[in-house]
Amino acid sequence: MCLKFVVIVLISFSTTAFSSNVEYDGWVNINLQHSLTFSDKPVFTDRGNVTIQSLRTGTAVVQQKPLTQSDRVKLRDLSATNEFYQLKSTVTLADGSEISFLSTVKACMLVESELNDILSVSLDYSGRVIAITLAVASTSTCEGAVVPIDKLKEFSTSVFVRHTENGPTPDTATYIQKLEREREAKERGDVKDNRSFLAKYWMYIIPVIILMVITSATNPEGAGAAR
Amino acid sequence: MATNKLQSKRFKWSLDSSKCSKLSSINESALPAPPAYSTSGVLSSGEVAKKTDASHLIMKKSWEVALAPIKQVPMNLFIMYMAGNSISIFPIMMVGMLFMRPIQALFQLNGTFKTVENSSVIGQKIVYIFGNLVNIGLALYKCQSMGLLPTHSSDWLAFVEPRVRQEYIGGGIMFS
Amino acid sequence: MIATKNFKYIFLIYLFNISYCLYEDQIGKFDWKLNYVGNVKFGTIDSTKRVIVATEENVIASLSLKNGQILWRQVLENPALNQIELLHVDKEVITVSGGKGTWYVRGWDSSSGSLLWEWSFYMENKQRPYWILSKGQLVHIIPVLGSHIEITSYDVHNGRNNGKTMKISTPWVTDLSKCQTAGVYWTCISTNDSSGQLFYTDMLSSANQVRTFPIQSLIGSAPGHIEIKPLESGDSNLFLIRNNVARLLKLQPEAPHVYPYSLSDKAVTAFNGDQTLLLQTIQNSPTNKLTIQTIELQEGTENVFEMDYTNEAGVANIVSAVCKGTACRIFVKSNDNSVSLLQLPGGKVSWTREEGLSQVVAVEFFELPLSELDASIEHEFDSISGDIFSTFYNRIFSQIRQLLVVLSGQQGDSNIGMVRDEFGLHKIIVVVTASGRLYGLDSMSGNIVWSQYLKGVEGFSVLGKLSVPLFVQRSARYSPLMAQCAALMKDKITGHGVMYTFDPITGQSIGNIERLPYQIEQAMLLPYEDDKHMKGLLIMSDNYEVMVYPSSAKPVLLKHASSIFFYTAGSKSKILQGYNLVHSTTDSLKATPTWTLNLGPADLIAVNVRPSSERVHSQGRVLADRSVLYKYVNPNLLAIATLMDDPIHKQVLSIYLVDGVTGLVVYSAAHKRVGKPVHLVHSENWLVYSYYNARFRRMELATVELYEGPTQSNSTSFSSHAVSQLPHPQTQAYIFPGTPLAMLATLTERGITNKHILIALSSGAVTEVPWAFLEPRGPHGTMNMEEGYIPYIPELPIPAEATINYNQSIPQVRGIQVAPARLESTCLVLVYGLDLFYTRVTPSKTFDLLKEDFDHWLIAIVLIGLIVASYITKRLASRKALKLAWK
Amino acid sequence: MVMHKMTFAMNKHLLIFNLIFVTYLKVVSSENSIEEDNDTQGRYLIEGKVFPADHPFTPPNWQASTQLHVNGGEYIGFVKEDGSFIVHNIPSGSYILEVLHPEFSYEQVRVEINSKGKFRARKVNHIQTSAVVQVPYPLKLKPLGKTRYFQIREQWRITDFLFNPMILMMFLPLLLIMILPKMLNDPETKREMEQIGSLTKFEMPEVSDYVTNFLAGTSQTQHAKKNAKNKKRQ
Repeated sequence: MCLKFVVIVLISFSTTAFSSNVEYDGWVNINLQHSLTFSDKPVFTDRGNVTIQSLRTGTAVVQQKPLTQSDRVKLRDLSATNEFYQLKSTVTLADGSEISFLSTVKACMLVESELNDILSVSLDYSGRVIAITLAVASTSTCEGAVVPIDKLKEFSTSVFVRHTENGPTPDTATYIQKLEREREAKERGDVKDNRSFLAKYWMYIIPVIILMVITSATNPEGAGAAR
Repeated sequence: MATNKLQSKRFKWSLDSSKCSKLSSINESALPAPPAYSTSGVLSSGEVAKKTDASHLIMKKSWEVALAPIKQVPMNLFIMYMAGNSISIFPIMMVGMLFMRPIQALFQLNGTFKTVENSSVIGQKIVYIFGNLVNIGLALYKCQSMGLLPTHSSDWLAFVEPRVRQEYIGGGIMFS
Repeated sequence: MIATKNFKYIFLIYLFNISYCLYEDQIGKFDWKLNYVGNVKFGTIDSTKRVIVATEENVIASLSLKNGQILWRQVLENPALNQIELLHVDKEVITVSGGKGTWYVRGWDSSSGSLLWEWSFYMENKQRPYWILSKGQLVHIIPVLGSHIEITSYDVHNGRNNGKTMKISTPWVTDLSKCQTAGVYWTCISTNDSSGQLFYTDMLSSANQVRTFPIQSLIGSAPGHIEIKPLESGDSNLFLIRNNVARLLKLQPEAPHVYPYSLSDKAVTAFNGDQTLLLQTIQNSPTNKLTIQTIELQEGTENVFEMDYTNEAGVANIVSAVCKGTACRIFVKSNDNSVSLLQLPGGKVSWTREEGLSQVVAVEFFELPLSELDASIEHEFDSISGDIFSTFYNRIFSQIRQLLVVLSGQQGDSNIGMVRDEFGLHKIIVVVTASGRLYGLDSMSGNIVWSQYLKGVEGFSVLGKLSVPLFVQRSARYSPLMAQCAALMKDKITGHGVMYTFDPITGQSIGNIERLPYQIEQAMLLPYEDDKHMKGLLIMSDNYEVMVYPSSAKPVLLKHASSIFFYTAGSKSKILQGYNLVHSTTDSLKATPTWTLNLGPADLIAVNVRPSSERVHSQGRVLADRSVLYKYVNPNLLAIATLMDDPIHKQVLSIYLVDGVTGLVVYSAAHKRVGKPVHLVHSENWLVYSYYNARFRRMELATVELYEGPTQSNSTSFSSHAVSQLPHPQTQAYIFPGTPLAMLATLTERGITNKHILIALSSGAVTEVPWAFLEPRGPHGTMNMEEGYIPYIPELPIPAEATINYNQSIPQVRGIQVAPARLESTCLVLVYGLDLFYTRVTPSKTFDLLKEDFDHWLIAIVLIGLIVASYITKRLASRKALKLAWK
Repeated sequence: MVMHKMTFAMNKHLLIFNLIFVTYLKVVSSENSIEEDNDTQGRYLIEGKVFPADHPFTPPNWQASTQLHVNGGEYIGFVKEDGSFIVHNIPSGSYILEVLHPEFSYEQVRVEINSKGKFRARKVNHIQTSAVVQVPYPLKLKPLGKTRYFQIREQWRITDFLFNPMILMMFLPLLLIMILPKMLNDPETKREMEQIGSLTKFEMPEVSDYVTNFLAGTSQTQHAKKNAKNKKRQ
């Protein structure tokens, strides 16, 4: 069930990722840190690194450490109390500057998906990262499925680079063409129709005839009754 | 109505002739026809005379009744064609008629065959029911082509409840 | 070209079918308009007929002295960049307006308001000049600190320059706050105390003599802060103000003449024959009646009049006055920007104009409570006594009362006044103005039901616009409990938050004005009610602390803490931040950051969420093959617009749709080479935005619609956390041949009715564009025509029939507010700008109401006729049958 | 759509109107030194003349209620007594000029000012921005017609009622029922009708007959056999 949806997500994410033709390219390094204890002052520990080698194509290399046993327990506890799992991603740009983004998912969803998560890297029109969001593909928040702790070992993260597409523009070209075509059709349509009356209106005449025949056939004694 | 009248007339006429069947069989060739006796009438009367059994006539009647719905099919088809697929008062009325008639007929099944109760009419009844079902089928087809049957997901769209939101959000641009 | 016309013709037929328009006999039937001139800046009583005013809204108008009605009004350029700097009323009305180096000098006909002449000039020097008008010469003065003043005079009628620019050496001009023009004199004081000197020079004389007098010698020495101020209506008169006591100086070529009266600096002069009268307000406490003092300038006879005028806002100043014998007419302006005409000696108020309503900041519609009768019926069901007889008695009794009301011809209603009507069309409109006065307007008539002045507060400045958030904490539905509304503002001086809670029906304040000890960052109305049906107000302070008002809502908040999310968008920091409240405890509420979105160098232009009361009736869209495309209706979706300067594309507009709970960017698009004005409308599963396309030099509207696809991932509940699938956006853009000033989508009770976009145009029209016109056709629409689908035309028409305010143009529209009526077809609209315009719109026509031109008589006559005819024919037929039987 | 019709009518009026009206006079008052100075700084003015609606429709004091908006109110012009206007202080560029009057609608005009101060006015065409239909400059703006804000209320007419398809459907058959029997009373038409009837009358094989015969055939033989048996017993 869940897997199926992941596939859908993959498709939908990827189509948006590669559909736009962008005029920039570059690489981005994202350092991921997560907090497995939910408090109002979260302590972030290292989770891994994501390097997007080309923003244009969105190819990314994901390096993530497997979770330690204690981390797994922490994550499971987090899930059991229906708390949030927080991710802090620090982007190192090509010029060395750093921007950090925060993202939160429900821990139980992460656990139920067996650490299958999606990292959505949103870019603005010039290719600057504006948001990094962690998401888990699921149709509902938490189903309450029990996941064995052994399955909470490796993150399998899919990274999607999401470009800002070009906004729509009024489609004047096709409209002008349409007008042109209509004008031409009108010019052509002015040629006189020389067909005969029957040829033109046969489709109206035939039903009338059929109607007459049928009424007389179904009521053959009509004339007799009048007698 | 007219046919019934005619039949009853004929019935009478045939009864009369049956009374003197012996006579006619003897004198058929020998005697000239009485005045005001038409040959065609004699022929038919002769035909009827052959099947003198009243039950046969009842059978024929019952079969006529049984086949009436099937006979309606071409007419119904024509009405359907003429009514068109647009949804307006007259096509709807026609569709209503298409439905009502066979359904009413089915309900009055026993009443229809009461006149011929003395003989077994199971075959006729089956044919009659079949004919009416065909008519209902036609009406359904008409509904389908008019788009009146809720067979698409869009037909149930109005009953889809808005989803319950699980989170609420508030806020806006900072005031300072 | 003919083809286009034909096409438009077809299109208009479409429009006739889709869009609703008015009938001529419906003018004023359910709309009203209040006309205003704005916050009065200058005013002059001209003759006995009118007062000419110039206002902060860059409007010049003439008001009738008799009743205060607008005789004519001319709206000049955008008031944000242009201001009227000089108003001179003579035979004609002369205005100098403009700003940023562009100046317009115009002469108006004082009786008709038409333009007589105009000229303009443009200066590189962006410094704000001083203007004086004397003897047909318009003098334009630019002081250069410490050196000289540049004086250029023009013929006021045609701008011809008389001679050259004059330079008067004035090394004593050191600080422009110490300098003024008084008549033809340029005057300064050297220091702000009694030891200083008074300089003045006649700017028009060729002598260029500078006179210098020590202040001490004029008004004596005493400690205190000294200022100078010109007398508004006087020619060469100047006030020397020390400790709020002003002395009048008449500047003369030789030496100034000092009048021996202690005045307020707000005194004005009025000419009474050859005498000059000084008028000032002397007692101006908010509760007491206003007292006006008149002093005859030459003789010094003083008179004090008590006026029949009270205004808790206090009178700011006398704008203008005119006297004839003992009778005076005084035009005063109050702190709440209302203007009144007072009469002396009677002390009566001729009329008052609530000009504060020309600066509406926030609007909210409120449902009225049930009438007493209806309420009593409702209450029948409240008490379940179980006694059949008493309930029966109650029922019969209330029914009889109801009957009596009906029989007495609805008199009951007019007596009770503000009660809910059957269709929920009668509401109260709460309006907050920039001056700090709140008004309750009757939606049926536009009459002011109540008003309340809040002292020392102002609205927040959000993206350069004043904003006062209004929160409906409790509606009038819960009858014995009062309705409650909260307005958030800030203190004018400290900038700390101010919360004012009041009953929107009566305008009575609930508790005192709460002055909060911190600045307000953002606020949110909690979606959950407490046991008294009160919704709590959550406020985030500038140091990210969270408070809830009233405190009774705190347990409710804690109970639902995991489902309440909060976000802030910093217009300066350019960071959007999401918070949750799960860490809140009974002791302290905590907002914990959950997501961030960094806009970088781009400027935030707008953040828009769907109206919280909006309901989406249809969950999908039916395609041509009768399958369904399900809508992505995310109630937590934020629409964000940013504009960024770009070296190649000039300006780039970016539109983001962001989930407010998770911070996930659902959709993003960029438009290159476009610019302001940008307006967003976010409703259901779509977004409409307008922008100026600099490349093709035209306004465009773009729409985005989000669809989930042919299946619904979760049909029962919606959670932002459960992202099974990103929505599929469909987009389309249109050319819009107008300039939108404000846009909003209509709102109806259950969301069954079609949606229209209301667009206020710069031309003063407010037009309706059906959403069906804007809906992206996408890959589905262009190929197969769905039923009721409108073919795509790149240029949207703006037909006159779609103008909801017909010929009642509304200039300088600032916003539109809508509210649903209880009647599903109807949406109530208030358009506010310089004027207020209220109407109803019915996007799908009044499908739930009998047409008002429904012919009851015809149908009754036909019915009766048919019954009579059937009886007669019955009789005739029986007679005929009888006759036949006898035959 | 009625707008267009109106437009043509109004235009006709305006032609006559124009002949009577004084030809356009250039406004002199603005020709002063400052303006010339401004020209060098790249500030221009758009000038022209607005014509009111034809005589009986000319609203009183129309000059005061008419405004000119350039680029949606960025620059504003007012109309003088004679209908002429000047919009001041406009840098070079391309602008859309619209005449605002609450009662009458005017066509929008695009005015282009190049950096040398040359003016070109043309019809607004947002769709085909390259298509240029020039209009004379200084502008002469004539109303297209009275703005139609209102729908016209349908009035009840007897013809509408009678030609209503429902009424036709109900009354035509009634008429036929009433009149046809009368026609049939005439013996000659009766005979003709019968002839027509006999023409279309042809024998249809009766299915029920076949079925009865088919079934009856078998049953009859059985019957016959039974009879025979009975006879034998007898």
